[in-house]
Amino acid sequence: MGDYKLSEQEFNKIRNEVLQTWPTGAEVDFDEAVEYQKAIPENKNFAKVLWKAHKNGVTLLQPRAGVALIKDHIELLQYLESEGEADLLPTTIDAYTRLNKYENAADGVEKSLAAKTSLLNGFPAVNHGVKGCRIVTESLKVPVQIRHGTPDARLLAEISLAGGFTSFEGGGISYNVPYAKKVPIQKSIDDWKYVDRLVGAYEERGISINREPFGPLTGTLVPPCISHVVGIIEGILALRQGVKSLTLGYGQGGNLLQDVVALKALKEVANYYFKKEGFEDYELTTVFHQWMGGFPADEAKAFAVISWGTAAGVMAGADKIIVKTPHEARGIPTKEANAQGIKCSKQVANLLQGQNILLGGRYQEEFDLLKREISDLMDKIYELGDGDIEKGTVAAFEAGTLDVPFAPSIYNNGKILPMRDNEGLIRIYNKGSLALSDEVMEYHKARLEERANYERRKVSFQMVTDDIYAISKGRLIGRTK
Amino acid sequence: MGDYKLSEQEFNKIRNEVLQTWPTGAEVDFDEAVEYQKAIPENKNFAKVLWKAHKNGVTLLQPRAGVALIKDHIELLQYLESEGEADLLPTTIDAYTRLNKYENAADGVEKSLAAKTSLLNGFPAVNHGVKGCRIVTESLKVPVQIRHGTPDARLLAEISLAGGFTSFEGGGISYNVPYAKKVPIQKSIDDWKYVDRLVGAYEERGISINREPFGPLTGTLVPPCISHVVGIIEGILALRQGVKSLTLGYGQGGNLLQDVVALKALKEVANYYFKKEGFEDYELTTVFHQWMGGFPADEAKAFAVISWGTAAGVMAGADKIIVKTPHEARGIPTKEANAQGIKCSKQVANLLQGQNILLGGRYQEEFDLLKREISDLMDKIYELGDGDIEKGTVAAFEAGTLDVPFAPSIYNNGKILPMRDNEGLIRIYNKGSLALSDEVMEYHKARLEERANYERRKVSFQMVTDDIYAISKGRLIGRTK
Amino acid sequence: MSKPMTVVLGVIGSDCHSVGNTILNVFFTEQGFKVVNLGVMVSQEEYIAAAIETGAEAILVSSLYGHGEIDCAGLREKCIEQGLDDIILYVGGNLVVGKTDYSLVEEKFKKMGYNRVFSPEFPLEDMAELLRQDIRKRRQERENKD
Amino acid sequence: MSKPMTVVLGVIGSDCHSVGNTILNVFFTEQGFKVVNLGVMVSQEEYIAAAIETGAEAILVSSLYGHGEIDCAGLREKCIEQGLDDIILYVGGNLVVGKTDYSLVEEKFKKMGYNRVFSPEFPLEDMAELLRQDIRKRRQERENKD
Ligand code: B12
Ligand code: B12
Repeated sequence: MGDYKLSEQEFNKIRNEVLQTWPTGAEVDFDEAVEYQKAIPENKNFAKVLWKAHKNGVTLLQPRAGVALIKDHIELLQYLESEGEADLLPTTIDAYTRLNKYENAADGVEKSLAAKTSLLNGFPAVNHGVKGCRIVTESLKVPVQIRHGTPDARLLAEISLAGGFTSFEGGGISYNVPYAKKVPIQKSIDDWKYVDRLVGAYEERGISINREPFGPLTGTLVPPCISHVVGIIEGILALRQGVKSLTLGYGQGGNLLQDVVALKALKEVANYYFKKEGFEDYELTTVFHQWMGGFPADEAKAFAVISWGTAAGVMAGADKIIVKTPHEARGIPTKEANAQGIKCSKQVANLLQGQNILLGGRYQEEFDLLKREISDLMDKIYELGDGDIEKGTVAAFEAGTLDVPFAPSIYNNGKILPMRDNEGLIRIYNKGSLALSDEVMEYHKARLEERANYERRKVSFQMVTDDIYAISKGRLIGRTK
Repeated sequence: MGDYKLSEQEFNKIRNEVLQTWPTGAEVDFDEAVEYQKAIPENKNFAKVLWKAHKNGVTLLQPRAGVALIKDHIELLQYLESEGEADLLPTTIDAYTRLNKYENAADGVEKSLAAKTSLLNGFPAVNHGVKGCRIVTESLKVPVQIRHGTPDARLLAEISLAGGFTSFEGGGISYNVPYAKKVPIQKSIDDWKYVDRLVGAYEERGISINREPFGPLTGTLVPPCISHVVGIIEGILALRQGVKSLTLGYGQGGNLLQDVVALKALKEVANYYFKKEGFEDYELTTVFHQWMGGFPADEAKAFAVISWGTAAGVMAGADKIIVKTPHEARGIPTKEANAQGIKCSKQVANLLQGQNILLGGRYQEEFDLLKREISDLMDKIYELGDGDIEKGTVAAFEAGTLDVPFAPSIYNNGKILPMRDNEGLIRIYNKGSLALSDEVMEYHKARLEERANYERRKVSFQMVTDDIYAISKGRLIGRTK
Repeated sequence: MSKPMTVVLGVIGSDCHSVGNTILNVFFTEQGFKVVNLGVMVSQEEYIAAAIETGAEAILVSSLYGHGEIDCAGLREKCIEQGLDDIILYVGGNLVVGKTDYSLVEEKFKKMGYNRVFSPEFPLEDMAELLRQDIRKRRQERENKD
Repeated sequence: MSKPMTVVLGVIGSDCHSVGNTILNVFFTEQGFKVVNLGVMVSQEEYIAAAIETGAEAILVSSLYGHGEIDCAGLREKCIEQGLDDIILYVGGNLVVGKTDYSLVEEKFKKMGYNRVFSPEFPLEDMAELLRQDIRKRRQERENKD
């Protein structure tokens, strides 16, 4: 393995700049932060709690949650911890902070103070600074993670890790392509190299910080091979900077066979590439996201989607499930609705825990297909990068051999069109320039024709639209009426 | 096959008595009722709608619902039909009517009128008479079934079938043993012979009436072999009287493998015995009951139990699922809560419909075990009855070779104790006098020892208690804390 | 050791729910009470007869199926008629039709003369403790009268 | 055939939700509108510049991510400043933070100068019909003025 690690000198140079981009950056003192992190007990360290669950075969549950003001945010998280029975907690960051618009976030905080309610869609951790973050993490009994969607999360990482958070979501692709419009891939990869190096620096000082690439991408009919390849790449890039605790994610597709196959394959294939890249010393866990696309507005139906997501996640053997709420289709949930989502999920998870459900049928066939798809995509990346995954990734997005459906980024080809087959598995209808072999595409085509015949209509864009709406309208597959 | 059919003469003699037990009996005119039933369109006939769904591989959803007054009852059912999206409707009968205490029911109707709310836990169909029933069935677009728990349902059947209902739940064992205390088995079997003959008489006149033995029995840790044997017996007794449309039921146990195996085996084994008894000309469908034991009081958790029940039912390939509500642990649901239960179930069912999920693992092993258990129990019944199932059944209950757990009937042995194994399958801890072979019992014992070792405690009655509470307290298996 | 505490247990009216009754029977016995269990579908008369026959100090009435309001009314009066003026009456379960605020239910049944009213989730251990206290109090009051 | 109806489409502010935008783009095009789609993360200035450049008759603003209240305020005023006094402004999506009664949301955004306010479930066909009517009405009013 080559030495791709960001040098200390380079890192420090960037750090000086980054910490000056907002006044609270001055609060960060790395050595002091290391001491602070060292004092955090094991049962509040995200990496350790998650790894313990992994070894015990238990699936942990984690909500999303974040509001503008510290006091309200603490009240929210404490409620989710006690009443909601959350195993792990989040701090979801607002959309302005995600785009480094700290002035707008400051404005949002002020307006929220005035309105006596949160006008931001998350917690502006940078604005609240190291001190604000510590007040939050110290008020809680379980580990807390930063969840966001930030292409350039360098300052956020510095502040929040110094602030006592022990896990940090995101990655150079997964927090760019689905979340940004005009950020070049190389730029976000470079900025995330910094974040990973920062985590590596903590690891070198004996502090475990969990890192979690964002698996679901746009959350909308993403074929598993695409999100898996992104996860594997981000995993490699993170390991290169010294990350040790890595959680790869996958967003539920809805078909049980595909979801179970996907999560099992993710572990196997990721380990294969990590070893291939020369890594041995890491802890790999998985996270399963309950359905990330459009939700039904009716709350009873939302509970159904939440339950089925939990069931699929437990059956797939996920170490952690990210939980939705009955308010999903409508807006940021109240704390009560958020707790309901976790409680519902907890009940399902507890009903399934230990049942050891094994699928039969086409399990092996789908497993082999997915591995084949991933190797098609990865081979091309290695090829385009002359053996280097980072260079290959940038080239692959440019050439469209890696392509995320429905993404806003102008650096994403945006040509592939996914669609459900007759059993609801997500297949690829239009591959654009995706590096999938003809054999694979013929299989996809055949499965889609099967559906078209059943529905007595041609495979068409209308089917994609129907599939996008389907779950929110109460079904998995967007059938004609 | 011998001729076990109730003779016309005998039937008419009983009819004369039965119709005089309450004034509304005089409203029944069988020939007129036949004409009335003939005019009911196919899409409102329960037997036909269910058989169509069976052939199309679709799972239909049906709630439970019933209130004291006709107007309120119609409003309730119409709401469940439109807002609730119910595929099939019920009319749940109140507990006084179930015990033929029509005076008490009349009192309940009066008190309900005064209180302007239902003080009865169901619809007193006998008191409302043929006319009242017709007002109800005519107000609805989908088929309606009588659901109750009545050891002697002869008058109720006469009135409700003349009243336009096209399906009738219950049976001589399943509506006695779990529902009554002092009714001899032979007595309720005889009374249900009358009901089945009445349905047979309609069938002979070209009118399909669906009959559904009550599968879940006491709803509490009932091992599938026991409820299956009861269903098979009641099926045979019904077919003997000319019933053609038969729906056998099973109450969810909670372990997916056991539930799927149970429902698949139910069909196979029932067909085997029906053919053995000489029947060919019948339509067999299945119904899966969402968890019938104690529910969690928290509504978000109740939604989880409801969802998981639907998922298991669809995966098991049920033709119909009986749906619970988020109010289950508390009381008769409001119409809104009832609709929520159906909507939640509908969403899950639609997500799974057509996924064609097949289980692997120990599937075949459990399937064979269950068949073996059933044949142990059935062999004994045939033996005790000298080849006759009816005589054998009465003798089997007396000898305790057939025994329903936790049942109130003094004619039930009440010695068996069921318990969950380490994966949550319901096994038998104490067999009492149950006619299970040593081989089968050794297997059960071994699985229970596995759990005891895991929990580091002895197999004991405390485990039974823990298992009874488990789902209402948020888990499948009643583990020590 | 003091005199064992005898209690009559049963599910009232036309109610067939036997699972909770099975558990309560085992539970109270384990807790050291002498339990006279009448099972399900018990009439007011049966409770009273059993209480008189066994000299019970409390009657524990269950009602699950929703007709509790109708079935439980008048038991206190019948007890008084039969000379069981100060017998302790507990009632628990799903006492009314429909999901109802517990405090409303409690009020209703206390008016009917029940000493304590329990929701299905009330911890059994705490309830047994209350029962012991109530029985002890009653014994003292009786002594004081003598 | 009458002059094609040109509309500017986009998701306002820092909002990245691109799926609905993709669908609306396809939908309005199929319905015969000339769609100028600005995609996601569109500033108020960008909408106005595009509307002026293409002579659009309506601006269709989406906001999904919850900051709609902050992002959408002032667009009507800016339009007026730039001479687009009577341009039709539609707004739709998850407009405020949190599940909120739709009528409250509508009131808020109508006060800001939006002609119509849509919840996520509003049927697209009906909305397209309203848009056609509104554009025709505007054309007539302009003719009447001339
Ligand atoms: C998929 C999704 C994502 C994906 C988006 C990927 C992408 N690039 O598109 C990801 C995971 C990246 C994401 C990120 C975030 N999301 Co998001 N997301 C969703 C989700 C689940 C579905 C959205 C969707 O695609 N729906 C399907 C399309 C077809 O429907 P639609 O978007 O509603 O659009 C239709 C209608 O609204 C209508 N419409 C829309 N605009 C207009 C305009 C006019 C004029 C008219 C007439 C109609 C109209 O027509 C459209 C087509 O039918 C929704 C919740 C839901 N709806 O279930 C949340 C949701 C929109 N997200 C939300 C939030 C808060 C965020 C984040 C800030 C993260 C967070 N804090 O949780 C970030 C945003 C960061 C940013 N900078 O924007 C919130 C918004 C909360 C609020 N308003 O109070 C929602 C509602 C979830 C929730 N309940 O918390 N999200
Ligand atoms: C299993 C069950 C059945 C089985 C019963 C089998 C049997 N023979 O036992 C079957 C399927 C036969 C059945 C039938 C009916 N049931 Co049912 N049944 C249930 C269910 C799901 C669980 C009951 C149970 O066993 N719980 C487990 C035990 C351990 O708990 P428990 O019974 O609550 O008892 C505990 C506590 O309540 C407490 N407790 C009880 N009594 C007392 C007394 C005192 C003094 C104290 C301190 C504590 C106490 O301690 C007990 C032990 O922990 C409940 C709903 C629920 N709870 O989830 C409905 C429920 C009780 N049934 C109900 C009804 C209405 C009926 C029917 C009338 C049918 C219908 N219309 O739906 C018939 C009854 C016919 C009749 N004659 O009684 C309703 C009652 C509605 C109401 N009160 O408003 C319920 C609440 C369901 C609902 N929400 O509609 N049922």
